[in-house]
Amino acid sequence: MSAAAADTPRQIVAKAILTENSAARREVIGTLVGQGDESVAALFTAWREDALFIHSSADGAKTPVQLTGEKDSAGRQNALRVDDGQLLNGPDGKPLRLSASELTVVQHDRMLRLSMKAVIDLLDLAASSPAKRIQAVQTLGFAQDAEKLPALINRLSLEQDAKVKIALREAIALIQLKSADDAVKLAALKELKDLHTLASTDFIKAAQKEAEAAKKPELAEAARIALGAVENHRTAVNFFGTLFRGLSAGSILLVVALGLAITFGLMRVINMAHGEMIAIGAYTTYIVQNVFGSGLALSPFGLSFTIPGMNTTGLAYESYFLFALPLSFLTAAAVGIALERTVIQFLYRRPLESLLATWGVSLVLQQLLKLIFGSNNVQVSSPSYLSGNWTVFDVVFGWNRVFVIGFAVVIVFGIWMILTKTPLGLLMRAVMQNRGMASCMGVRTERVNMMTFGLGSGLAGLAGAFVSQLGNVGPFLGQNYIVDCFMTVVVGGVGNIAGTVISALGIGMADQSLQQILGNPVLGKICVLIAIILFLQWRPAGLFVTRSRSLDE
Amino acid sequence: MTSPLSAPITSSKRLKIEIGVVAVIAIFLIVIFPLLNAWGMVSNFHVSLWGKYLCYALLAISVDLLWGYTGLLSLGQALFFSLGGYMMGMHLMLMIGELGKYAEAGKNPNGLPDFMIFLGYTTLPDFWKPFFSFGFSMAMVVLIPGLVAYVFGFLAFRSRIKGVYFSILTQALTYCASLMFFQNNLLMGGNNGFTDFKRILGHTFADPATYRWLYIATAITLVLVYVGCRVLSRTKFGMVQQAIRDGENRVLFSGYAAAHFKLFVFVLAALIASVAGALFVPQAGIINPEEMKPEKSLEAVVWVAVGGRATLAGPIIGAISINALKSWATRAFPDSWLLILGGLFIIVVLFLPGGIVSIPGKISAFYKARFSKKS
Amino acid sequence: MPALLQLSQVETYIGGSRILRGVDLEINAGEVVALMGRNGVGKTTTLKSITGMLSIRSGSILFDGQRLDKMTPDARARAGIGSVPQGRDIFPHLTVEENLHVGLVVHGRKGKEARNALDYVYTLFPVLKEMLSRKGGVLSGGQQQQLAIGRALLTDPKLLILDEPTEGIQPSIIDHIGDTLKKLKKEGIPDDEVAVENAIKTIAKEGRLAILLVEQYVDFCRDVSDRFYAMDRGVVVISGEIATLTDEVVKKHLQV
Amino acid sequence: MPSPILAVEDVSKTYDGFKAITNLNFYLDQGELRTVIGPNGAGKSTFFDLISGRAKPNPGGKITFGDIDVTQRNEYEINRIGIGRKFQTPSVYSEHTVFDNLVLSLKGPRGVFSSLFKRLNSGDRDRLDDLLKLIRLDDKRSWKAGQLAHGEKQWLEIGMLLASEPKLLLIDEPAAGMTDAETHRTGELLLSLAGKHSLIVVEHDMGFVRQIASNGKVTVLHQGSVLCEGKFDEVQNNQKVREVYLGRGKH
Amino acid sequence: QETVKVGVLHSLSGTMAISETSLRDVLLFTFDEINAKGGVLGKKIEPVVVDGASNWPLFAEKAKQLLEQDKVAVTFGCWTSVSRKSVLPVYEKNNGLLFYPVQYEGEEESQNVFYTAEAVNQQATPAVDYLLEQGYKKFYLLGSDYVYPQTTNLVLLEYLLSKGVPLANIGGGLKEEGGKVISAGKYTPFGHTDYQQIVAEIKQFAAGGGAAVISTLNGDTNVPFFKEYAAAGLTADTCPVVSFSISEDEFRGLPAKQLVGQLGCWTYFQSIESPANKKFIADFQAWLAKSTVSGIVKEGRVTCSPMVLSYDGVYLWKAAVEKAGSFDVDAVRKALQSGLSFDGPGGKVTTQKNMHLTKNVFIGETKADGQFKIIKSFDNVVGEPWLKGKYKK
Ligand SMILES: Nc1ncnc2c1ncn2[C@@H]1O[C@H](COP(=O)(O)OP(=O)(O)OP(=O)(O)O)[C@@H](O)[C@H]1O
Ligand SMILES: Nc1ncnc2c1ncn2[C@@H]1O[C@H](COP(=O)(O)OP(=O)(O)OP(=O)(O)O)[C@@H](O)[C@H]1O
Ligand SMILES: NC(N)=O
Ligand SMILES: [Mg+2]
Ligand SMILES: [Mg+2]
Repeated sequence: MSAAAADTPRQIVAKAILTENSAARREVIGTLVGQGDESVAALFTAWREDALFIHSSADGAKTPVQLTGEKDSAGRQNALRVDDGQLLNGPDGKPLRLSASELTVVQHDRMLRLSMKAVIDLLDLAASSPAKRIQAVQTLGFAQDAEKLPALINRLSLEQDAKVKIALREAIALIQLKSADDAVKLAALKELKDLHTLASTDFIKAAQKEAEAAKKPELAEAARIALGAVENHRTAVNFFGTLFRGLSAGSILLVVALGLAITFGLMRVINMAHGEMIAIGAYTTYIVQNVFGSGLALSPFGLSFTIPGMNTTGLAYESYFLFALPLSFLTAAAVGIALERTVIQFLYRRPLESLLATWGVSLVLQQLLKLIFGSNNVQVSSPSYLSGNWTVFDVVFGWNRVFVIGFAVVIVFGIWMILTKTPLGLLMRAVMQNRGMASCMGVRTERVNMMTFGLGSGLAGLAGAFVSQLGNVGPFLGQNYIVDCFMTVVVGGVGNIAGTVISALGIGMADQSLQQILGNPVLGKICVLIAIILFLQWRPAGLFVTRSRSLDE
Repeated sequence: MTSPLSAPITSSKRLKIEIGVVAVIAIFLIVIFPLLNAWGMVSNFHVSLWGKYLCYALLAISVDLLWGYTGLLSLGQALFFSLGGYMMGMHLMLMIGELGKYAEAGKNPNGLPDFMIFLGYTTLPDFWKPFFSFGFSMAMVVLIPGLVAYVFGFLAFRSRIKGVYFSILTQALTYCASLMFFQNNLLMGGNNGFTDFKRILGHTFADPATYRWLYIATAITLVLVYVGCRVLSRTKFGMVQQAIRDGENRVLFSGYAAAHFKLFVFVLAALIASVAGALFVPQAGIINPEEMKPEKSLEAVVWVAVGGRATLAGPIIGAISINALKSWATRAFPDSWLLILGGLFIIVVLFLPGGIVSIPGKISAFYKARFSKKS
Repeated sequence: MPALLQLSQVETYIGGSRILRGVDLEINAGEVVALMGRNGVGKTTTLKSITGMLSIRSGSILFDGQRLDKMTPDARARAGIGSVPQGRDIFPHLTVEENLHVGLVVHGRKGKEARNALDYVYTLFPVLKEMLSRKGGVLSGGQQQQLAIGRALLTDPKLLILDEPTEGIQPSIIDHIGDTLKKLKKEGIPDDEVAVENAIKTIAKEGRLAILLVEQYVDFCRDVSDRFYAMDRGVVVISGEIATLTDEVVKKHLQV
Repeated sequence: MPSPILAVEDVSKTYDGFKAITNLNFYLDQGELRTVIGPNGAGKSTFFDLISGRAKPNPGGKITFGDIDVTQRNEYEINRIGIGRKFQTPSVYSEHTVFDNLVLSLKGPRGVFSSLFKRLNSGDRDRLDDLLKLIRLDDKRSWKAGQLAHGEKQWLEIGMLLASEPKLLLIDEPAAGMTDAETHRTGELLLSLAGKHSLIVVEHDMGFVRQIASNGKVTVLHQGSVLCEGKFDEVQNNQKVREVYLGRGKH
Repeated sequence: QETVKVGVLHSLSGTMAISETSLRDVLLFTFDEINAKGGVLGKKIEPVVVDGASNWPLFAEKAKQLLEQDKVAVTFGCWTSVSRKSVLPVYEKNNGLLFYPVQYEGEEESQNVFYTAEAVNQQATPAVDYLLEQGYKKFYLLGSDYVYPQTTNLVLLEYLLSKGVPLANIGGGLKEEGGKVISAGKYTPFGHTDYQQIVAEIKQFAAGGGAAVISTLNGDTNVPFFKEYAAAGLTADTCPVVSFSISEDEFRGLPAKQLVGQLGCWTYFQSIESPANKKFIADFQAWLAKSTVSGIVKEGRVTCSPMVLSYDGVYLWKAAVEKAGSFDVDAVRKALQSGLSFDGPGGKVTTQKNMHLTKNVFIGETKADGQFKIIKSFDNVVGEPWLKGKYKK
């Protein structure tokens, strides 16, 4: 079936709306492919958003309409006819004002939306954004519809952008794979070999099968070669991808473990509440996000109260994360300092008991978080500047990951500076090595202890702000990290920041490569643990042993 | 703490008192309590509950043997507990036979454990077969965890891994094992583990008497282990053990191979934990990889600390009291009991470093101080 | 003029046992006082009571007009008490240089003053200068002892407390230390260099440095001290000008 | 000439590029009491570390005790073949009583299983009582060693060393923290051991060194190797020794 | 007035508290609602709430306590299958009755458990039918490493193959042993936080279009997964994910904006436009607002399938008790097996002889406000516990 030549795109859409059968409806929509204008795109968008309706007049005539403009008190809006874009008039000739509740929504399903997309895709072939053009081209290519070929070839001659050109060549070749002409097929396979895109894999495989079935060795061979090229490319992508993922996994490990490297590594407090400090940082981020938005209501301990919001939107809203970073640090540091004053300070001489007390603290904090925020996870959305990615040669560099890597570098450098280049750092290290002697030299050990524990806790809080961008935020969030954190610090060598850095990166890399090789995250994790056990065989006191001559260290 | 200037208390008198107290408690636990149950004065529920507590007490002793007496803070004792449990569990699974779910549904002609049917097995894998024998299974309760402990301990102590490194390593070991046991293809029941046991040594679990006998076996084991450890701590071995705790490096220069001593204790503790686990599983009715999680080991450490480290009564008291508290509070304060428990840990550590067992000493010291001031 | 440091009837308990049973002791500004006694009589305990590592049960400690016994150890140190403990207590993972800097940082000594003070310590213990970047924990016993003394001097104390400072130190350096102590006491200026001269001035603060010395080595005590106290079983049993530390006194109170 | 009981040949030890011991050669005869002196940091304690197994020499060096190559043995094996050591900083089992410290050190089998069944016999008890008297800690036998004063710990450690009856005693600064009279007593004790046992003693107290080296040899270490070796007087008058070690004083 | 004790056995602490606390809340609400109307057989319901603490032996202990000490007439509880397995012998031994409300893997049919839960054919297979109908050709199976996902995926594997999907088009990996497929799909442990690798794999899997992900990831792990998914540029348009463990309640912790258009399949959605559902939601919210139960969160609460199935369970039990005229478990079971119906918030549910429930199944698409837009429904699907091998060709 083909639409009457006289029909405008709008009319075709109206016709489609009035078609009941969903397959038939898709076919009507299909006739729009390659034609149409901006209005069609707008209509389709409205359709997807349930803003198209069918108006039935008293005489039973059905008219597709779009509701637009301000709602009045009764919820009524202007109704635009879909077929001509004019206001719908009532029997009295005056424009009708309708409310959504009186009308029937035009239904749509997934396949219909795909058909609409195909229409829009062709519109998008000339879109101004290259990304949009690529998406359009790919959709057409994957559909392997010979009818679209001219449009694509035409576009290729006009196209300036290199990436879009590649996508166009790929799409053309994919469509040509379906050609009846073996020579064309052969050329297409050659082209695909040159392009070696990941997306072409399945299509080449299908072509290979077909060729084998049809006993066409030349084609099959060409397909095999093309596939080989794709697989080579895939190996390279996986290799670099794994490198990057290892780096980012290592950076996250580093960020979450750094605080522990201070409280446990430097201070020797076996701080089981480290995970909860991370959680506190994450919840702080959550609160800040809500304050930037519409506020937050909480009902801990049966009391209800509300934190008012600022109702910002757009970039102002998304800047919440920049404020959340320092605030997470400060909140967790404050909690850490309170903890140090009330519990930890009595345990410096009993490190193993610090494990028990801090475990108690961690239970209590988990319960408190649960009481305040509920046991469900809460929703922290990533600002747009953290949620995109760069894709270079099919390797995806997520911005959040890149940000974490950069951030890890910054805080490691910062900590290193504080500890080694400032008087405070010197005092911290002195106090942690020998509290009694440090106080005999006049160091205000209580204050230094407090600040050191505060720093470690603050860093954990900062890590919390980060993991809120990557994972869930809930009262038991800390439990997911605590084992890994201790492992990282211990493998690096307790009390050695440089060791922590290397061990975090090493574990991250090992984890990602093993996952890649074994194809199983659980086995990967087991292997990493076994590797750590073996590693400690070789270096029983971690990567960097800080040797001392005393008999009982 | 005894003052160095005061005359040492005659240890033989003390010993006699101790033997008396232990004997009384042992008789109560082994004889009187089960009798009360048989007479209906103690509910079946409490028998199986106390059976579990006593298993936990055994686990706590094993932790204390390592941590309290030898200075090895193992965060992996739950692994051996679970391994023992799994060995017992394998036997119990094979004893289900025609009573299982698939068998009921007529889908299990060969009496395989249900999870195997589910994975498509029709015959029992070879390594499962010997577990039909109770004796073999009990031998495995000793052998498998013992072997794991020996190999791990050998590697760790040989390379002189100690302190927190040892702790973290044991934690990694048990975590690793739990991940492994989670895997279905290990053929150990995956995440569900073993459950739905029907009978042991011909006795059905539907009969309260079965639980009573399990309880008695546990109580006897506990008393034996207590006495054994008490004797051990008084030998020269016990002295070396504690010397290792206080100055491992120095011990070497007295000619003792610290690694051998540690290995011995580590294996011994693993065996105690394993036996505890084997006794635990029929009474609790389930064993799954969750029991190997590092948190479980940590919990056992907490029992020891709360009860009193480096004593033998401490871990027993700690394990029983915390678990009893937990049983009670999860019913009485289902929402806030962790708050209570967490708070308790903090308070004990801060104000009662010697644990519960140090309370009588504290009280008597307090009265002594008042008394001496007056005089 | 009241004494710089005054202990009256100090009693200290360790773990329930009474170690000091009423110690009386006085040190004046610019004076070197030796505290002597057999092993285990409570010398170290006395020093720890002064520095605050042990708290006293009764009695009082006055320093420069302040009640010392109510202060935390670090406040005492900042009030002007520098100490070299028995066992040295070097910060093992700090480098030698960092070990020395701790004292400077705490007492806010910077720039030229700090450099002069450091130079002085280096002249006193040349070996430290060679070892600046090595970790304190790997030094030999004697080297650590030298580091501990140097470190204490850098906290700019009014009273320096030394617990067996010569233990484990080679003879030539013991002599050197002895000479230095005497010089410090006498506000004497070493005849070597100008830099050292300035440094001495800053350290000795016009003779306000007093020294309390626990020492087994009688000759050394005789050599450097002005007065002595001898302890037995937690009390001072005899004291006086150093000249009165005769061989009989030594035999009676210091030998078994 | 009797073959030496201890032969240290061409031994070096480097820590992170720092040469603590350099091409050291050292021989000790059976029953000899040798005094080793040298400036702080000369490598005396490191020398002991190498013999007792706490540290391993750089490859190439040889340390033989009797006919056993100790560089191939670890600490406890070396102790079991008869080399006992007292450390420079007193190291005792602080949570054990004085008595138990000695029991732990008493000569006898050291294995795990033998320790399970070991009982003290009357001979052992007599020996322990004698030792307690000798180190004058008889009345503190049930004190925890950690509660002892510094000097008392020194004595206890000497007692522990004696209890284990080693063939070779390595004694690092025994007189440190002792009164002059006790130092003298220590000297006599060491002299009485010579002959039956072999001893190497490190000390800085020249009075003490004079006392114990009256009949024996003194070795001076400097920067990790032997500076000179000889009778006490020879060494004392050696110009180089005075320069690096003794100073201008009356020593 | 006389009371009847009813057990509530859920994890209020530990990892599972995230999901199970809401079930405790809705149960208490239901009891209040019933009590306000006079209770059951004239007796008020007296809830006995215990915390299973995500600890399986403790679950068994608490079950024993409920049955032997408190002598409850019925228990509503459990979420994870392993908790159900651990209490099952206790219920069988004491002839107790447990109502189990959460989608599960089947392969079980105890006379002492009533499964209001979705069976695999009331959730997973309808969802696959929908995807096939929509023209998807490739399926990536991803789940948490435990029995429900493992089983579901094994059933789905058979199902997909039976529908003509070639093995090559099923992603995530297969594990075979001795010629038997013992595992299909990719599994991550509980608490897994790093999905980079898996998402990269999916991205390649989906590069040629026509692919969908079938996810049985549990609770927590969905968050890092979906955040990674979005960061890699994958969307519902390029490769939709249908999740079986994300209900509205879990959705509260997910970055909704990044999930728009992803699919879910349950026997209830909060967005169902029926008067019964509207009333249920309003009543529940009102109850929350005035509730004084400790630890109840009042803000931002939603309703979801496990909650509604808990609610339905209580009413079905009430109906059965009333039909039997007694609280006796055998009598109540008999009544339950006789085909009782209840018009719940998700539509009519009817009990089956095999202790399962016939109910409606809905497929929904997530929206930015955290709700599902229902795009397809299947009416009166019969719950079938024994599915493994059923679709095998
Ligand atoms: N923790 C403790 N518990 C009980 N008594 C102790 C403790 N520490 C030290 N003592 C005792 O206190 C007494 C005094 O010890 P102190 O260290 O002051 O002696 P000292 O005079 O410095 O001896 P030395 O010359 O050997 O260093 C000793 O008898 C010692 O045993
Ligand atoms: N483990 C180590 N790491 C680094 N350097 C070390 C180590 N052990 C010893 N040294 C260095 O070797 C040198 C020799 O030290 P040693 O302790 O042997 O000297 P010593 O002769 O015993 O001195 P003292 O008389 O002061 O005790 C010192 O400079 C020391 O810093
Ligand atoms: N049944 C489940 N979801 O474990
Ligand atoms: Mg002293
Ligand atoms: Mg030395």
